[in-house]
Amino acid sequence: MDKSEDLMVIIRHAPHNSNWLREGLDAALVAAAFGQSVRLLFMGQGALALCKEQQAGAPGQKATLPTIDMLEMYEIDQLNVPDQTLEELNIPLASLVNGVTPLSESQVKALFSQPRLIFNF
Amino acid sequence: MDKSEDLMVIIRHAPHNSNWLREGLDAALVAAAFGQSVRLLFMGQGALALCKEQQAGAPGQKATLPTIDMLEMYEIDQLNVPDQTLEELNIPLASLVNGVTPLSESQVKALFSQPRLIFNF
Amino acid sequence: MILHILTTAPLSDAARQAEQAINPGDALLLIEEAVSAALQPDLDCWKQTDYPVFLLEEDLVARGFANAASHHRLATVDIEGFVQLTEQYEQSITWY
Amino acid sequence: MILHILTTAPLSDAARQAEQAINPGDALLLIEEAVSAALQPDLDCWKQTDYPVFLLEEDLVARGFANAASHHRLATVDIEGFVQLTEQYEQSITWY
Amino acid sequence: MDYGLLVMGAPYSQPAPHSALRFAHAILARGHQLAGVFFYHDGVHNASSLMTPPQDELNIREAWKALHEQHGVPLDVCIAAALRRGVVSESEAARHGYTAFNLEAPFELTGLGQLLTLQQRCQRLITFAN
Amino acid sequence: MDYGLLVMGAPYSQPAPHSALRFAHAILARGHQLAGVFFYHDGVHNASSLMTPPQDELNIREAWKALHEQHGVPLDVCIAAALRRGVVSESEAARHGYTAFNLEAPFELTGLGQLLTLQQRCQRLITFAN
Repeated sequence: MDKSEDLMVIIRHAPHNSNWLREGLDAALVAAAFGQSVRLLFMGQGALALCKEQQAGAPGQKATLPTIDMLEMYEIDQLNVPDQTLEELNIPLASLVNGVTPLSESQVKALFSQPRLIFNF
Repeated sequence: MDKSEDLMVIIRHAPHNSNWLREGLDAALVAAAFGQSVRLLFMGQGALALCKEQQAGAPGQKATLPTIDMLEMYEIDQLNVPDQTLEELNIPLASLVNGVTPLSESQVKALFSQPRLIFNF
Repeated sequence: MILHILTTAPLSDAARQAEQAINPGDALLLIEEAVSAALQPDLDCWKQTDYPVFLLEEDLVARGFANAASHHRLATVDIEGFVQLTEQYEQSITWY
Repeated sequence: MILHILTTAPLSDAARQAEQAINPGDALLLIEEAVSAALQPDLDCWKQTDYPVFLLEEDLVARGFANAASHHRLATVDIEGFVQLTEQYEQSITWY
Repeated sequence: MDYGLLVMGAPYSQPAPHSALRFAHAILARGHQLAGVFFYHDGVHNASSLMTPPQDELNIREAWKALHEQHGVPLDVCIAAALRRGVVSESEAARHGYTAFNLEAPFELTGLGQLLTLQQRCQRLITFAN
Repeated sequence: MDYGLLVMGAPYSQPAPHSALRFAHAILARGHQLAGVFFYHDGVHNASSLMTPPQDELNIREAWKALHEQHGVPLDVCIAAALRRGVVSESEAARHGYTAFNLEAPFELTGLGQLLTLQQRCQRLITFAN
């Protein structure tokens, strides 16, 4: 948590429910492609985007996992989820993809006390 | 509560937040114009559509009150709000337009035990 | 008898409104975002016995909750079962 | 120092997420649907003293809650005041 | 049985039309009739002929159109909801002096009364909305 | 100060663009500059030239256009979000073999990178979304 990234993108929407998740991840990927360092914070329903068992949805609803897997290629390796979110959704960390770091309440607040750009999706 | 109307329209969205309120009321008005008897149930944020002090909103957001006032002309005189909604939103009945009947928990459930068409907006 | 179709998360406004409307003998079908209820076996809807509650299988699978649902022994229907429920219940209301 | 702009009702997911993010010294501005908080003087956000909370006047008036806000002595800003808040706080986050 | 569907969500942005499409195929597979689909609220965007998803994704307008072609399902779109959201037929375009339009057959602009008619013709009206 | 706005809601369906428009006029009234408006997610519908609200209602596309004409504010629309939702410029229409299009100047289709550029050029980026 020492290094402060240029940009934090907050993802709060679940897969298959809207385009928020996809369009939020797109913003993170484009910023990374522009050379910015990016941290992703998955809050609330957004944490469901990290469930490793998810698949494609109804006709026309693509899977999100391939995009999550692409993050590493773009050197986006800070994937955070508040402890509170894991608790509220009752999802064990083990059901999420690898490389997710859970954060305490004060660690989440600390992320918001550093001056940098934040996009909230 | 003895007479069962042909149609119940449930309004659950507040003014100025979406087109749900307006398009829900339109459905009620069209049904009435087609000769159906209509009951309106305002649940949750939908009850805010009945606040008598409301006005027009930001540019492009028209007031709802003129439509509420039109209901009577279409002989839609059953306007219900659950007690629970009034309590949760902390709005006194006196702050709503005239002619609203609050319903107890069991009266609300009873509305859903009569066979008739229901549109939920 | 009404089939209540819920499309939003368990603690949403729509979920609470559906609860105000549902009568014993009705049924509740959870689809789309609502299937996240599969992760929470302690929710009231799983504990009451007034009406049956079903999760839509295809939406569970898409979101990766199918194993959670079967682990908690929650009832599921597939899309054909959804159609069968609408055959069985004369009315349906979608809560969103 | 961040200006948090909330656009949804007090008990919504977005409202709870904003609460997780807000630090002492930040500010909270309630606009659009969020101004229904004016009806509920018992909400946590009105009782804490870590950060100032404002209601957007124009949205209060449109929804008919202006009298409730003034009755409960809640702080309001008009749209010019909203701009001033964005001048004062270097960053803003919109929660929706 | 005769079914009608009321679709009130925009494709890609909301799951409602995707669920509705899957449900439509399931009722037909069980031997029921689909008497019509009515698009209201943001659902009117399903009819847009300019909708251009990436090539590897399903075009949901085409999927509705196929349902019409294979099963004769009427696809009615609420005119008031559509105009407000920029979904316009050729005749409405002419009426408003536009050179372009983005709704064409088999989608039809129609009044809300059509929804009531559909409901009266069906034993079941199922709503898909978000 | 230089401001940028990110608008992610559809007009009439969501309050975000209405709030954004009011905010835009307020920053100009206080003597600030508006360096640009970026439309993303359902906000792309603000650019639709087929949007036809009832005659007694404000046409929000025209209101954005007036902001451009009076204050030179660039109106950028995310191309990926727009195409998926059926908002298409003349050149994109040609590329996809459409005869119609519904986005024209002063609105411009552009990549998401433009949002990052806008943010770097501004001291304040304010988001309006629902």
